[in-house]
Amino acid sequence: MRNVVDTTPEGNMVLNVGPQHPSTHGVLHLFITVNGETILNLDPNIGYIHRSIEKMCESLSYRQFIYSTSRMDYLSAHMNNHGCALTVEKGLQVEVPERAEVIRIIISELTRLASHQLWWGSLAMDLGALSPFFYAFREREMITDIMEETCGARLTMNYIVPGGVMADIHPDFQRKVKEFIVQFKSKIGEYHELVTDNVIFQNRTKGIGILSKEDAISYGCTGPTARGSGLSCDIRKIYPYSAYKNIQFKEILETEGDSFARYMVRMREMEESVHIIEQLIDNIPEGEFQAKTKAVLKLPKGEFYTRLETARGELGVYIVSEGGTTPYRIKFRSPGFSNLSALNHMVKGHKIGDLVSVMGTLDLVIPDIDR
Amino acid sequence: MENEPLLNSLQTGFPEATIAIGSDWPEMSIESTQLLEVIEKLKGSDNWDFNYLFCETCVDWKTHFTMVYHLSSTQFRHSMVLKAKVDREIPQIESVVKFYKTAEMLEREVYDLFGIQFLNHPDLRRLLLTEDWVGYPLRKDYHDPINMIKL
Amino acid sequence: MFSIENILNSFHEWLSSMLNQNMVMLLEMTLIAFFAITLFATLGLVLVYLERKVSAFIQIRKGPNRVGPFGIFQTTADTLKLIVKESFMPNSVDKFLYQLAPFIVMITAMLLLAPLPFARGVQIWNINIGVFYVTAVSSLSVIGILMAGWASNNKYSLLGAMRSGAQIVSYELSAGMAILSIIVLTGSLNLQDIIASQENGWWIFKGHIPAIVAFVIYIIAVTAETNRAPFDLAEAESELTGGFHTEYAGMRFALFFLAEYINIFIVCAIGATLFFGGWMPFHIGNWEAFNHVMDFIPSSIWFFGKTFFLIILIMWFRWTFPRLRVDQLLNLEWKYLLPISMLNLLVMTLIAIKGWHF
Amino acid sequence: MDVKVSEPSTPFPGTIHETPGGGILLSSLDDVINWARSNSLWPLVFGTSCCAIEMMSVASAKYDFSRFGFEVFRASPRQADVIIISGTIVNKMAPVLKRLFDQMPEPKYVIAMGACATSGGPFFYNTYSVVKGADHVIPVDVYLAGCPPRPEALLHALITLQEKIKSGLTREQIRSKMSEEYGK
Repeated sequence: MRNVVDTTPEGNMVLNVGPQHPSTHGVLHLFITVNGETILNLDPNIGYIHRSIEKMCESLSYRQFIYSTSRMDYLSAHMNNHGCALTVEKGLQVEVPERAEVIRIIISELTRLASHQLWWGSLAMDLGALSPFFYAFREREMITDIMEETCGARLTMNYIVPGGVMADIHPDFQRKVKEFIVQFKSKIGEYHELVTDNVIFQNRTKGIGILSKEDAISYGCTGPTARGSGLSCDIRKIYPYSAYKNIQFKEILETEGDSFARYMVRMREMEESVHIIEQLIDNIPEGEFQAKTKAVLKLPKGEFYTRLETARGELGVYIVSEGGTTPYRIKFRSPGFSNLSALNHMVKGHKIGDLVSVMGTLDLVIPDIDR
Repeated sequence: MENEPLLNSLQTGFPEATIAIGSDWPEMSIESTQLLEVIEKLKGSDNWDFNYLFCETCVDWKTHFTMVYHLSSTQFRHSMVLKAKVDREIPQIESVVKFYKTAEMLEREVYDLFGIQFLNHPDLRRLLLTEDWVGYPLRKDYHDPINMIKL
Repeated sequence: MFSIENILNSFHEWLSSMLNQNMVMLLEMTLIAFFAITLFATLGLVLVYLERKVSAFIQIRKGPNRVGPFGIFQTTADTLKLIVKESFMPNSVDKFLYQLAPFIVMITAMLLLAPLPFARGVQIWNINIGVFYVTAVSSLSVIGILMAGWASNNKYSLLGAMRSGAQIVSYELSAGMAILSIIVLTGSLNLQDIIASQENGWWIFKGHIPAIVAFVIYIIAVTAETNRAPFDLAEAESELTGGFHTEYAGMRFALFFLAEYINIFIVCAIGATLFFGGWMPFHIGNWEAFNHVMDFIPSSIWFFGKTFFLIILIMWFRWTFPRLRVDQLLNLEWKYLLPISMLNLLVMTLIAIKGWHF
Repeated sequence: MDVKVSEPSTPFPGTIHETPGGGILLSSLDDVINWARSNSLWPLVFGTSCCAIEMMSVASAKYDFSRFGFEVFRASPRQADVIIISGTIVNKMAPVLKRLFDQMPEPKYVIAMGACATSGGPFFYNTYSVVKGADHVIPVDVYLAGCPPRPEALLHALITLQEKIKSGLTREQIRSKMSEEYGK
């Protein structure tokens, strides 16, 4: 551990936020220099959950390594697996059956919904409103039940294999998803009533943590964080992958770049995800759910990179292959890492209370940052 | 720009560099000393406008390192891969922080895990590991008999 | 008629018949002290249990229900555990102040129980400046909090204490103004007189709109004064981990915890007394029959019913609203609440002078 | 697995006299205290990774561990009783975890939630930074399998911890009792 200083030479107090702190959503450690309540500088210290996944993956086969990535960004575990599978498929040049593509996307969007609901609940909790968390979990539990039936797990689904999905969907899948959509649509108004329209909430988020479009580009921000600043960066839209090519949906953009804009992006994205699921749920094509692949996968020599949109932003999976059964080098470009690098810029000059709201709207998942 | 025209325009822009289409995008290999001028040209040019660094990482090839920069343009939506060879004995390369602020953290990570020194980096410290960590774990010759249990 | 007042009076006469005056007084004081401590503990237990059940109700949960029937022994278990928990003192704290702080907070809360009229004729100390006493003593608790924050030698504690100081000192003003506007109507600081003046109707109904405004301001201000959400900046769990009591463990922490709830009880009791007539039953003008039916409900039930109504209102706030930021909190007080309450006091004075109230 | 219980090298000096017919007052007081402790386990807000989400699920309305009185999450270790290690512990985190554990006042309990906290789990092999089980850092009372465990499993772990506290037995006593019951 590095030497902890109490005060800077100028006499400002250095406050250690974390690694165990309720609003860091994990084990993020921030050194913040404060003058009274005003934040002068913020220095993130990460690595408290650095599990060396990249090194570990170098000794795992192409079938195995996919599942260790579920533990990276566990709230969008499915999308992580999807990214890895896409990269491996790109190398193997496997055609994924259409049915598998559609199932993958439905589960992806359900994961996104579950992730955003958890984010909504915990953001409200960070800002001091404790009840929305429980309302969010009410709907989220419906999703985890669906996941459990079809994928076999609630959180880290491990449902994707190179070439398709591991098993066919559960017979109840479509009915339950439709039930969820009905329930969710009846409750989204409640979400807005409870939190969005609250005057205190708006005061806490409007005009706070402003990130301009230029800065968003320079800091490499992605996902709802960047879209709140008006940067069009939804990979689903601009570089469509999987079955997203054939789906009608809007890319949500807000231009203010403050916490409230990021909040609204995520809220509207939830509705958009429901819209995507509605289009697909009755149109799951018949056929195989998995393409035939060899038992031992060998990627040809080369470098493969896949970009895809997780709940937090752009995930990049970069595989360098030497032609063996294990990757030579693997790199995960995690969305949270770049978003975190903009945090210092965003909170400078704000109060300690604002740090919580900005961090909440960045939706940081620390294992995703540390890998 | 699509990959083909981008490749052609890059070839005319950088005649001395080796450029080829990779699995997704054009890949350009340069020497580490050229990095700053190449990036300046790539970012500043109106044709290319590579203003978005979405991934920066390093690969250990046992004989040398390769710094890999994935660049893209938010305006034209085209992407490219820039590779710079770094010597293994004296692992030094210029930092690109002045072009892309995101590189600050990314380069700290690379420094942490590969031990590459970034010249003119504002604050080059260990990021993920503790300050007293010995060695650079993502190098291929990293050996840690205590923590690493080999399967 | 059977009432607590009669029981207490006959108990007093029985004691007087056996012992001399001084002994009676000594004995009664001991009993009262015992009563105050018991009330302090019981109220703490009941209110914490109530809070957990109210939060469970709001959050579509069940709440504690395993420890005893309906989980009523949950808070007993918690308190017992906190008593036997290691009493912990970090090395670098200011030992004297660190140990003193929870007691100051607790003693302040206990002192405030003195002038509360629990039922008709039941009052520990019928002091003629009751309201003044309450406002004066309640402002002492901030010293305890500041002391705790400073002595803990922890940055979070210090920030929490400083926030708390700024907050309590400013919100006392508008709470005081709101109380004053009722004092203007009654012309007395004695809580019994204030209750007596509400025999034919509570001030919140009799005092026109200014009384309602004063009540709203009072509730907001006391929520802030007792460090409750949405004004719980001193603790602000998601910002300052534990605020001023970050470094406190075991029973010392429990004292802070209980004192917070006792303070809520007290401010709600004062609010009920000032605006809802304390133990006075609900009377409507000259509806004799209705008023008599209301009189049959014991006065203590009226008092606790009104108080708990206000407590649940404050709990409802806590589980609904997000927290304010520290500068917004002070803006709310100095830019909105204080001017409004001053104006309100002016209007109330006019009403009182002109005798426009009922 | 072969469990080795370390025997004290030197016997306790002197002799222990049984209280004739006594121990009732103290042991029943002990029972009351153990009852209070077991029913009032306040967890520390501590989540490192995936399991923390399932820990949050346990708090949610569907599983609702407030029924048992566990819902008082304390952010400050000084006020917490039980630390639920929900997630991987890495080398950088280990001193912090130790420190948090040290900051908690006695009696304190530890639940290792999930495979990572129990043994390193999926990150056991070929990782350079993962602590292979949180019990290398702090003593663990209840181990909980799963990656991540279901919320019901966490509830069960908490109830198991309650039973352990209520029994008032030490780790060695429980082990010898279990070996008597199930055979060596």
